[in-house]
Amino acid sequence: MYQSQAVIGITNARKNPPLEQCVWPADAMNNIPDWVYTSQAIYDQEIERIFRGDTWNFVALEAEIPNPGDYKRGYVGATAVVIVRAEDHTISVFENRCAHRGAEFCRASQGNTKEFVCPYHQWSYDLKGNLQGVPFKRGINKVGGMPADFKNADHGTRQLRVATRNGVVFATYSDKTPPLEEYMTQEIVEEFDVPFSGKKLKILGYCRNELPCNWKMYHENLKDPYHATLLHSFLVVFGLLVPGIKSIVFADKAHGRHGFMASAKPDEIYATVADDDKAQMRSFSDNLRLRDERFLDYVREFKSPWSANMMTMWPNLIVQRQMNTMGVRQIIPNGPNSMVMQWTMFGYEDDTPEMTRHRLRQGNLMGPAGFLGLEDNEALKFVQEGLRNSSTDNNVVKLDAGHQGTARNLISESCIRSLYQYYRDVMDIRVAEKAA
Amino acid sequence: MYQSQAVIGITNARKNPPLEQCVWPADAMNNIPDWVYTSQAIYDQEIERIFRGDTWNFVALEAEIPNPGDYKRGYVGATAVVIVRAEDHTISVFENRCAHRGAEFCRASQGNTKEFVCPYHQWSYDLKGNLQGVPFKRGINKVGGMPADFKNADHGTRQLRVATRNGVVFATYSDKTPPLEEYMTQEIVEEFDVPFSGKKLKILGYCRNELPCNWKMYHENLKDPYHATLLHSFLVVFGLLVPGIKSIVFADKAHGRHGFMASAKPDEIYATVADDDKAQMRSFSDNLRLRDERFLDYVREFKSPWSANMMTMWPNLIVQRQMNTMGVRQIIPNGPNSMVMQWTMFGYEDDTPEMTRHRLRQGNLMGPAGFLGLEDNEALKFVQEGLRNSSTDNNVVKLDAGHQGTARNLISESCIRSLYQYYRDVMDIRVAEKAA
Amino acid sequence: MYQSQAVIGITNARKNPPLEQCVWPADAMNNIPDWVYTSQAIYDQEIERIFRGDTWNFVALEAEIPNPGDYKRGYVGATAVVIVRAEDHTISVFENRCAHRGAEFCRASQGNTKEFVCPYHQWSYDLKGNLQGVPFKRGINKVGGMPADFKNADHGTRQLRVATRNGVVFATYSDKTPPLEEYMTQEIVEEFDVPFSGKKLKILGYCRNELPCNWKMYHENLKDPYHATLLHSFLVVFGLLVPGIKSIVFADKAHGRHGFMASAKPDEIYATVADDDKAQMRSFSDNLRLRDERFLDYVREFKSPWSANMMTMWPNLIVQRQMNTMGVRQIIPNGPNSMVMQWTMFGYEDDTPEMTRHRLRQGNLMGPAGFLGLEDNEALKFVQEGLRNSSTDNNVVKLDAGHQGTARNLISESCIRSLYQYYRDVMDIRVAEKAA
Amino acid sequence: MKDRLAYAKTTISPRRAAELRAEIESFHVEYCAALDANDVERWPDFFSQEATYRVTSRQNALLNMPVGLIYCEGLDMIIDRALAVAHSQMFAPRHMLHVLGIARVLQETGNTISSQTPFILMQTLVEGPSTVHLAGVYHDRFVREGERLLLASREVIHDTEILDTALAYPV
Amino acid sequence: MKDRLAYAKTTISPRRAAELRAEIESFHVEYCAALDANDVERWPDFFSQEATYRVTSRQNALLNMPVGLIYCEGLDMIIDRALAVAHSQMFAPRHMLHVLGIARVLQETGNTISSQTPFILMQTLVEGPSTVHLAGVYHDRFVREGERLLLASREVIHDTEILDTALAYPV
Amino acid sequence: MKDRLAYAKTTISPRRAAELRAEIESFHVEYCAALDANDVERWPDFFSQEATYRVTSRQNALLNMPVGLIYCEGLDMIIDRALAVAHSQMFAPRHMLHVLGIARVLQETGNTISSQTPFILMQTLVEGPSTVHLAGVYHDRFVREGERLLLASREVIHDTEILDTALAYPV
Ligand code: FES
Ligand code: FES
Ligand code: FES
Ligand SMILES: [Fe+3]
Ligand SMILES: [Fe+3]
Ligand SMILES: [Fe+3]
Repeated sequence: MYQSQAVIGITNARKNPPLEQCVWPADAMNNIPDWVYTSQAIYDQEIERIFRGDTWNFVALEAEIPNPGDYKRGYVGATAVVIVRAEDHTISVFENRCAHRGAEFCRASQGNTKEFVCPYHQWSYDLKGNLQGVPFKRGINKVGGMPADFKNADHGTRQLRVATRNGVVFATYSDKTPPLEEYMTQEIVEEFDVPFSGKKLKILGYCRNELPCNWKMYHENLKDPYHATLLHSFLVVFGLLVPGIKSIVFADKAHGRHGFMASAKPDEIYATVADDDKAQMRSFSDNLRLRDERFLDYVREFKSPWSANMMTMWPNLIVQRQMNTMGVRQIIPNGPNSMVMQWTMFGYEDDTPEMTRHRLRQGNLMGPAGFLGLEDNEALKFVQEGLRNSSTDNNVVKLDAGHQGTARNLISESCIRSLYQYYRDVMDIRVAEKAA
Repeated sequence: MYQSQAVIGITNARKNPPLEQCVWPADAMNNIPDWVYTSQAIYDQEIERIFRGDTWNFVALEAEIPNPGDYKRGYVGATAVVIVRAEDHTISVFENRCAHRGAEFCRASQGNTKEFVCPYHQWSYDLKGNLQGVPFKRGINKVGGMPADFKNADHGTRQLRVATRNGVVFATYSDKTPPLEEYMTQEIVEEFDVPFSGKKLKILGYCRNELPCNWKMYHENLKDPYHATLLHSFLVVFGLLVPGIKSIVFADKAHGRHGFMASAKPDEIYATVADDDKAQMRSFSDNLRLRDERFLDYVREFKSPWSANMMTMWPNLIVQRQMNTMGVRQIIPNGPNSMVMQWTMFGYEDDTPEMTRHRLRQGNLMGPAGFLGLEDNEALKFVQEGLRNSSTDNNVVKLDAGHQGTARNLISESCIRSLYQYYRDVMDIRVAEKAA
Repeated sequence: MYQSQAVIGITNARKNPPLEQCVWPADAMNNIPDWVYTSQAIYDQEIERIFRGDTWNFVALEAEIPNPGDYKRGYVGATAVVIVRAEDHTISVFENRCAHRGAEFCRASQGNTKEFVCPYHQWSYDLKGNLQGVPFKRGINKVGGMPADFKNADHGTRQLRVATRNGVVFATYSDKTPPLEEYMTQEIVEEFDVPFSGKKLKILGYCRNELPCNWKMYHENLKDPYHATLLHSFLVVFGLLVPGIKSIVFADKAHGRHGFMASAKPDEIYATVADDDKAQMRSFSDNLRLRDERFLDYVREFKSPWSANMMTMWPNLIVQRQMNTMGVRQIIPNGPNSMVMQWTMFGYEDDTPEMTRHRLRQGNLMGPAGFLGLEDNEALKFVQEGLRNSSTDNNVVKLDAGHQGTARNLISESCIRSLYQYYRDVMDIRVAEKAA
Repeated sequence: MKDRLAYAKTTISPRRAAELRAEIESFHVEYCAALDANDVERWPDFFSQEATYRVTSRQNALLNMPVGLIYCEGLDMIIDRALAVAHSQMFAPRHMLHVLGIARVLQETGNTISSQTPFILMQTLVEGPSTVHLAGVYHDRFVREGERLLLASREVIHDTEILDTALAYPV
Repeated sequence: MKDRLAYAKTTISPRRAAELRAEIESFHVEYCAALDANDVERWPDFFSQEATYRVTSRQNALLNMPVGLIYCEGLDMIIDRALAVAHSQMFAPRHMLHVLGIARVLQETGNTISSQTPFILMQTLVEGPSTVHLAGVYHDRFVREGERLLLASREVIHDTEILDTALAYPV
Repeated sequence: MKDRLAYAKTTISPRRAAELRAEIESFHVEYCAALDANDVERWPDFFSQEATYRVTSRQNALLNMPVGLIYCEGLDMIIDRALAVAHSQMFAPRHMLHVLGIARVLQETGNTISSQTPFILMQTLVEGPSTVHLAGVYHDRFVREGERLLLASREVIHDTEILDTALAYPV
């Protein structure tokens, strides 16, 4: 059931405090209060300060709009935009709102056009979002129409700044957002460039689902190696992420807001796990065996120590690379209790048909029906339900306490801590005084 | 999807400010801020000041309840009422709420009855909404029951004042609403009397749809000749409303809240449009031709210069007359982001069967599947979506700038301006100071 | 349509005032203001002061979880809990929320288990809700994991106090709630013990429905004998509750919050009703006759003067006994405009198969498709709709005015008055001054 | 009941199954047409003298719970229900619509045929949208009476675990 | 129309009903496949020259109101509607899906067959969920033309008393 | 895939179509009954050795995108999926219900039959209402194996462009 249609509602107003009541517990590093995930006021401020703040928001892959006139609908935060390639091959991003009376004029998912025409009164916009034509602008027989001082230039759509890197398109509302690479920080750029090396991408398809959880939980999930080795039988049994293999959870050094969780799969299909560790992992099973082991074939196509890397780029992008299945996921925040996830799966233009099929087969790991993806979606839903319905209102992040940011061990919440330290700052959230 | 079930929500709280933040931009005549359409506080005040204020609200046609005891469910603003014809043939309108514990007692759409009996404890009301019977009012064997000072007369339903004109029924909550004809103003009465001349009506049927837009957009749409000649291929191609034909958009002289948009169709089936004008109108097509041209037959049944007249009577009535298809539409406001439209199509009792069929055939123009109606519904939905999801928050009404009220040219927003001038006044909304 | 999906919304904000505007009308005994049923702020305070206050909340029947490890999901107020029987046969109730990151970990309706394992990171809880295991608590190879001072004992679930009486399980959030029998008061205990004598119960099945009404209306409905004899043809025609039979509506002497409505059916199948009384009762019909009269057989299985007794135990339990059909109903509040009802039908372990079938046949009276139950559900829905959509905002409770609490006559609202006197007190709601 | 919810292969030849499916579908359309026309007094006509009828949730069925939202033993109780709904119960007016999937024939023994048919029951209140009121499966046992099939037993097992307000009409 | 909504027994033998049901189902699948592929220009192919087509609510039908959301007399009007939808009307893109229940054959007289078939019409807007747009019953009269059935009359009677926004395509 | 979504006339005689429809419906009811009983381990039984299975949105299909929410090449992958769902994946319990419309037979060539069947997949979570989880069309290719039909290819093309949370079971 979609969140907006939930038959059973939130338990009571304590879960939805106004901003002034949102004070972080004194032991801020080790605790997260529920209202971070359930307050409408917090959400509203996130839209202003984060999604419309000094951030680069993922909006599209260039391969989706390869030719002049190609466009697609998209989102920056929760705001509908259009992403278009103009005749000069540059890419523009502007709000999907007519400057006249406000109509969301671009209705098709994607397509190719010479201009955008608002259906209501047919004002037309060029491929950069500038107002181009106002029908009967001078009236009929000089009666009616726009005043002489009306300038099309004053009535374009709201246009965003755009940056691209190796085929990935970002947009920002702010004039102060630093250049993309600076924003990303060096290590993130390096890992980003592994799948996005400039090689031409081939789009394999889309998927969209609603997750009835707060959008930040998705970030946390990918800064949380602890869950990976416990929740996901497939990661564990097939040695994709188990104690003993080489792995990292990385937080960017500037702010701790971007990050990645990467691992290096050994060559064996089935993992060898120490008995001690097995005992801790209920999802481990010696019985889980595949009949079609092509699924686990790993074609080493990149120069990277990591066979898998899940990267989060603040505030709305996940770059997924798990063996040979790749995709980007965009987080669309949707009120405190919901988010929408848009998935774009891709390979490369020079993939052989068999390589494409290999990627598609491995794609069964991911997405809302994926061997891993299903489990994360379900778990995040359980969390939001737990928060919404309980009388208690605190969450504990004490694993690997005292550390923040990058960790090389799996049993750590250090990157979640660094994320929220940054978050408190950008959101201007006060921390309670320690009791004397 | 119904508005209440929308999976993707409003972008953020900036679209839903409290009243004290609702200040109109300084250049008030030429701009409309988004919150007019999206603020719950504004909506709440509209219910109080407009729908329960000094206004006559359409509730029914007399032809729907021709006989004593005939009744139908209806709405005044968003409030459920019952419209009934009593034994003395007068019509009463009262709230559909039991005076005892509040049950909405009248459940059937329409019918005939001698009284209304609340299902819960069977209090009964006469056809004027007066409390008539309280079962066991004096208890059983004199034990229990109502106190001696209980008077039925103090416990009737909330009854509204009623006025009718030529078969159309209106109701008001206020004692101060002026007499109906004064409220309407002279020119509106005259146009109103064209279809409602006192001739007996014949109801042809009903239709109801939700429009995911603010209720005021529907008023604006019918004060907006600009869209008509651009959005609607059928109006344009068949010359029902094109540059060059005689037309008017009229606003009442007292307040500019009522109005009509009327046009006089030439005799040709297909419009002749100057090449210059054609170029402005994307919806014009020389290829759109009908195989069954009966559809465009126009039987001149009224003494009126207008072959079509769409009249809006503040706050909730549209009278539709387009060639020979006629109907009334009632706007039911439903929160800031939604309205319900109730359509009642009619002809005259003395119509021949063929004339009835002719009206039904022409009815294809209107309604939520109509050649015109579909387009307006879609466009208004696009507008509300645009407002809800954008970061920008202003709308521009500069066509025919400097003029307010009635215009004889199509390229004008003068009547929208006059409507909002009146609206600011009745809603007591402040205009920002011009920057120095 | 579920309440959350209602297409037509509430009429306006006057129905949803903040707490400080919630002042009871001066003639408090005889009036109930609408906001009691429609204000979100009132609802929020009810959750805190009533459901999480000094009350015993019904959560389960012991017969549902007879064996160690048996558990079921449940609710205290609107908060999700788990009810479990431990190895020592005691019963525990704790919140269905993981102490780590908040996941609602128990997902199955009922079952048997040795422990509860949260799916997200596999923290495990014992059958009393204590944190038992944290995987990799000491990290891997001593890296990561919990800090040395992390104590499982500090991170259990929120556990509630539990009390049982003759197989019925209650829970409370408060340390100050008095012992169960004291809380119930003597007369309630006595009537409670009629069906719950300690005899082993046999669960016959479940049912769950949403009622689009405020949860308190359900209490009132069972403190309202007036409706029973008017709304329900089956009660009237078959003499289950008609003027002239022995009956009572009882309110507990301590607070007037618990109560019961009981009656003693005469031996005849069809009621004899005085003509005078018949005239008051529209639901009476001499034509309603059964073809299968087994339905009305009454096996006198209890030593009780009452053949039927509907008991309400504040704040969330109804014990239903109507001839030989028995059940408990739990009220789950769900915002001001909705509640969920959970029904558990039962008999006794030593029932013969024919006695079980007899109970099941008589079960047709109750539940959301029951001959009585359907009518109450519909009526309560009508009431909430009436409140939501009207401009008026008061309800009248004047039957048997001047009396409060227990009444032996049917035409009385005395128990509703006593309930709200108690309610104003616990909710700390001010009564307006009488006008001078 | 629980075992009847588990998947079991049919014991009937495909050809015979197709014939019986056609018969059962002819039964279903009449049954549903009568109910969808709110003609509840005709509803007993579709049952045999000894018929049982029950509406219960899948959860109850999986737990082998015998309870029914509606529970009828024998045609007389079925008629009593029909008359009560038609003449004495108070509820708001509504349109009901049964949309059935494909009938699955399970068994034929002598005069008796058993089958399962998924259904969606739509409800539309006055001025309202059409909403899914119940979704589930008819578990049926038919007996042949002359040319006609009659229900000897219909268990309406609905997936829907929270009912919207009430169930006014039989399913 | 009101009387056609009341339940009436069919006048046709079960065997013949089954044959005709198969034919009607073959018609339905083609009709729905064309519309569900948004191929509205093929829609007129399913009607006879004199055909009438109407979409209206059950409430209208019960009140004997003649109005239609869509109201066509004769194939030419049907074609005009198809062309307008396909080429000149402005509306947002969407997927439509017709899911039909079992066809009920009512009568066969000479070349003419009448039947009723319940339907659920699902609508999916761009980026959206699939929602019940209309639920109701096709009241059909078919004529035989060679091997094919053609609609002489289709009355789409929908239970849904409040429509979501608009109806873009025929049903 | 895109061209398979466009409407194309069937190439099969009405009589033969009716016969095949009956066979396909017999297949469908078993397939759906197994899944609706949550008996996912039987699911592979309905596929041939070389079968492919894919679940994807209509949008993907119209864009000729090859991706699948579930994407299986060959029976072994189908079995691996079934076993994972049945034994190792973590998700909340739920009832699923497939309600199918009428099967449209497109083609028969030798041993191979192709068809399209619309479906609505209802999902009911614990304590929850029944909601439309996916609505769409099965695009099937069957092969005959002895008496039985087996799927050589099933493309589940769902209209639903935003999925509620996750898809736990195959469709
Ligand atoms: S709203 Fe876009 S042109 Fe008027
Ligand atoms: S609520 Fe209407 S009679 Fe009691
Ligand atoms: S949320 Fe329960 S173990 Fe982490
Ligand atoms: Fe994960
Ligand atoms: Fe228009
Ligand atoms: Fe009652």
